Amino acid sequence: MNFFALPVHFVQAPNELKAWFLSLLASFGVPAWLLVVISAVLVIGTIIGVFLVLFALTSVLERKILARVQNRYGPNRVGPCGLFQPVADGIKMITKEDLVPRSADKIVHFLAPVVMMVPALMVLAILPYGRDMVPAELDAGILYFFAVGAGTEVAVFMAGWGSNNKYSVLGAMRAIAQMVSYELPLIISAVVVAMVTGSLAPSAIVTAQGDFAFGFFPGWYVFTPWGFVACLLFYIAALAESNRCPFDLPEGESELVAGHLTEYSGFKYATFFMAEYVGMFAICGLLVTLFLGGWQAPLPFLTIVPSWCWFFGKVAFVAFTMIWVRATLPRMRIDHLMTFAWKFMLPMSFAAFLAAACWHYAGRGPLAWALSAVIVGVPYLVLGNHFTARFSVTNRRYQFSE
Amino acid sequence: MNEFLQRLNALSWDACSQWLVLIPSGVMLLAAAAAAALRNLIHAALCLTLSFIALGIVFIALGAEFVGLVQLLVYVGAVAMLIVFAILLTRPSDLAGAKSPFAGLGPVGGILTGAGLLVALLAFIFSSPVAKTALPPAPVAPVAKIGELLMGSYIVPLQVVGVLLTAALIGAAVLAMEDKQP
Amino acid sequence: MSALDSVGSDEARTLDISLGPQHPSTHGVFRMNVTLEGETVVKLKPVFGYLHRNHEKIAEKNSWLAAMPYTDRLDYICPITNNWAYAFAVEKLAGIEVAERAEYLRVIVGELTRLQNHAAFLGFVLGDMGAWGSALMYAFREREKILDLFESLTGARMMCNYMRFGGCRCDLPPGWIEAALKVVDYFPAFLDEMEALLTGNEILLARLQGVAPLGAARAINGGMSGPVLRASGVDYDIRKVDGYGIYNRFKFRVPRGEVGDCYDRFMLRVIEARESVGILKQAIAGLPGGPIVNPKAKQRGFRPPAGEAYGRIESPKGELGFYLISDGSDRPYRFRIRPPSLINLTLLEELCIGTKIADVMIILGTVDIVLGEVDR
Amino acid sequence: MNIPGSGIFKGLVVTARNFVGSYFEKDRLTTEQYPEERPTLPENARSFPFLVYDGTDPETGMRCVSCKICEKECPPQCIFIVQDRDAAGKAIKRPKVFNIDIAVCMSCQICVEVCPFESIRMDNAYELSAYDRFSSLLLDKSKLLKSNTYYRSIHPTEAAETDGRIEADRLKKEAAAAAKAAAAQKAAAEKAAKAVEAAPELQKPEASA
Repeated sequence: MNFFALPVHFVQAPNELKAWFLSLLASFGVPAWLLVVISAVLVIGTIIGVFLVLFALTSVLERKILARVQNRYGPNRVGPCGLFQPVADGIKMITKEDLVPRSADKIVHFLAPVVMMVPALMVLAILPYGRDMVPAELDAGILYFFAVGAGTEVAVFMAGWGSNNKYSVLGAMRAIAQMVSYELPLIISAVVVAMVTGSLAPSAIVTAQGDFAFGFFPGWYVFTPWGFVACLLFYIAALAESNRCPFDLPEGESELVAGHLTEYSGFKYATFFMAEYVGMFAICGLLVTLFLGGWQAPLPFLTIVPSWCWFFGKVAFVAFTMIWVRATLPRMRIDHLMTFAWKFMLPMSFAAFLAAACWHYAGRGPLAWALSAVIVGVPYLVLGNHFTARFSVTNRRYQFSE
Repeated sequence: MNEFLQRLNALSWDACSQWLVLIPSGVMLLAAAAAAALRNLIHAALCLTLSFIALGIVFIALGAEFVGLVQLLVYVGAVAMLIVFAILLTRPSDLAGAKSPFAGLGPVGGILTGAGLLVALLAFIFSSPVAKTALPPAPVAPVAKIGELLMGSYIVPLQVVGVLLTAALIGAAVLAMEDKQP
Repeated sequence: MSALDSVGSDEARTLDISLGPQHPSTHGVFRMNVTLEGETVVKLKPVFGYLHRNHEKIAEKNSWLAAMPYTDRLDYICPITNNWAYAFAVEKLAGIEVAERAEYLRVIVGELTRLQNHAAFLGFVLGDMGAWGSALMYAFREREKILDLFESLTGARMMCNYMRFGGCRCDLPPGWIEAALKVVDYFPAFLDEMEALLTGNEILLARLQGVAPLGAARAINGGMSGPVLRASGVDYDIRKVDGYGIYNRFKFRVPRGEVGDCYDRFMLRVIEARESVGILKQAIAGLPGGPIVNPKAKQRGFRPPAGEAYGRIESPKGELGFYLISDGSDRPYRFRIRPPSLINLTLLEELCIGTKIADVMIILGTVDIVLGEVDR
Repeated sequence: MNIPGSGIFKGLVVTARNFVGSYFEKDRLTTEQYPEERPTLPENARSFPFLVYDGTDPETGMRCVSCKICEKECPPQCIFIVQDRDAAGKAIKRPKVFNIDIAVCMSCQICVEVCPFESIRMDNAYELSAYDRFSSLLLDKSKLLKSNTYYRSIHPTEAAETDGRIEADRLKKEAAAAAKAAAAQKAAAEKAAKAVEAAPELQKPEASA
């Protein structure tokens, strides 16, 4: 029995596996400093490995999903169902010539992909991947996420400026303007959750969403009116932060060719690509942590499934919706994008803020529910209609002549 | 088992915390020097950003986690970007007319100003009572505690700063809007 | 520091960008020298001629018939209407009667061409707007069906070379009419799907409505034609005005817009496609038997009497005309094309100034050009 | 007052329907998996011209008589013909060189329409990519000549019509020849009768013919 119980236990909680392994090493007399190094390497290696595999998988699945939406097959040549496509892509990317424009700022051009990759990997440290599975248990984990994530802006600027290309500079300017603008609603909608939970620690936020109303309804924040709105705002801002459609203006290929990535090729381009995807997973992971209950199971009896499965399942779901949105929407225009950020997203995130506060002080009951629904609903309708009134189908009439 | 892990974590922190202070401090100073010395404005700005990052790491390594993270968020995420934007949007022609009254002093003036500032700061630090009393053990300052203090004892300064910043924001918006008016 | 000197340089409050000739969304080898102030276009100079193939001069060196396959390559999205315009001009020049059945066939393939052009247009505009290909693929799925019809009728999907003086080259293969009816019957459903995907979409509306409006007077003065002209509210459709071919036998409506902005130009294509479906149904129902080409018309060694003629039709993109002069020999003395794409492009700078750089692509897209026709 | 965002939502529903539908409705997937799946070409499909020959031997069965009409009519002037000559230098109704540069050819099919001898026809082979422009894309007579059987296999209806026409022509020609022969015979007989009647020395030219 013990023989089977242990593996099952380790699947449920892989972190215990590490502790078991380390204590085993300790019992062999491995010095403590080496244990520390091994512990760190194990965690970091696992996280990087998992996310790189996820990146590889997503790069092919995204193409397959996009293809299916467009009624095509998508990549299906390399390996079973085309699943080894990333290998082929990788070989291609590595063997491709690395072109650096003659007039480029060589150092900045070279460093940009590196600088891009660092924050993308660093933010992964604070996500709670499962029960007791936080690589770095930080008191201000959410703050850490945004603080480190700010580094991507520097990287995008470096890429744009270092390439010495007009398209690149325009793309970089767009990217910075967009990221700075959308960071505000992003942070405020996260702050709403921190406020309600009373903590900036991701694990505390997940724990706070762990109970079930009526014994089956999960207490995730997304199922409250303010949480739903904050989640949507966070989602939209996350799309903008990770430069994904419909906010892919920095790369807007129909006018800027490839924006700040125009002059990148080969492995540097692949690094950018990888950083963007890892960054996307990270922000999806934060969204899951903040609003979708993190690693909590959606129904009480489903807790039998390992907690990290729920986390990655939810991340995959959010990532899928991002791909789905990409397959549907056209790109926004820069002025609409800014107007939307400052005149819709920001007021709406304040409304969510207010609604959350009211929800909390009204006792988190049905009344609080209704109150917060009104507080977020009315601004939504008013602001939204203010925005869409100018652009509507109904005010166009077409005359016909026989 | 988790206790074992925690012990390990604590051990690792003790083992490298002094290096975590010293190395970023060195990086910070070098980057700051480079920012002052480099002729290329963008390189200077990027070096300044690097020194901001190193400073944030120093704060974190010293146990001031919250301050360090805010340093990163505000200085790297916003201030550095604003500097970069300002450089990109400024044309040499805008600079040509505007001459600094201290431009004639050259590097000597800069060094003198810096030295003066350093002397003033040191004098202030050594004259304050903090330098004379023995350091108490570093207080553990969880974020919640900081929040309570900001919202409790320091609520008035916080609000004043908030109002000031809002006024600055409105002022900036008004200045920017004037351009658009015909 | 060379390319970016202008970013911070003295003379430039502005940034000059050369979009094209190789660029993801210039619809071929087209170049626009754009001057930007921030993201706003302050100057735009279209440069074309990169796809110039000397079509008009080649036609003057070849026999009358040999110019026909070259017309396929003008607006390669809709070759059949090009064939038609040329055949129509030659018939006018030589006074050739067109066989009754051929007239119906011409209307059927012509309107099918309009359908597939407008379908492709919807996809292209969405592509210019940065939608990741979904609308384009849906549009092309439908367009492929029509191209399949063309292939089984004429032998080629795009280079059809179908019209002949006084008629058409070949008759319908068995089962073609049923296949065509199936495609035509499904087409409104496709348009509905596209509309569900697009016309309510707030992002799309914001990007199209109010962008680059073109007033009726300016549109007329600028020589616009086709959907671009009608979007500006001018009721001018050559199918109605001239009633060439047998168009006056069919009942259809000509839509026109109010504002003349990108949205009107966009929607007009959708509405026009719906009208074309009606024409197609009537034409297929009324298709008579008989010969497909006027037996008196000569194809090889054709020598029209000396004279000149201007034949024009309503191609999907606008007024496509051929101006021909014959000196009685076996080759045209003068062969001149009035391409709607080129003329509609002449107001491009005017439309683009003051818009954002991203709008330029949409404006170019909603004008709906094909470089083969612009440069010839 | 409409709900903002509903248009985007409607669009998302459309793409979701297509996404799910592509797994269940095969006919939604219009693309072909090319090297394995090949398109079924319609009978009229055309790519580049070829020369038809009857029987088994290309040289003797060649229908082309080197009339050069196609060369003259070809819009991009991609056909090049040299007429064959016999040992005595007299022109033979057969091309010595017949080249088509399919890098220039625009598949317009005008050569087919103008050919009075049903000799040049359109192929439908489309996998013609090559590494070398001249050895592979400049087709000479040996590459152009394809049998009537092949022609029948790619364009059955058209080939049947052509064969019918040729057969009719042949029958007509035979009939004409027969009639002519009969007439000649008759005339000869008459002539002979007359000759017999008249001077016997007129028989000389008949012998030489």
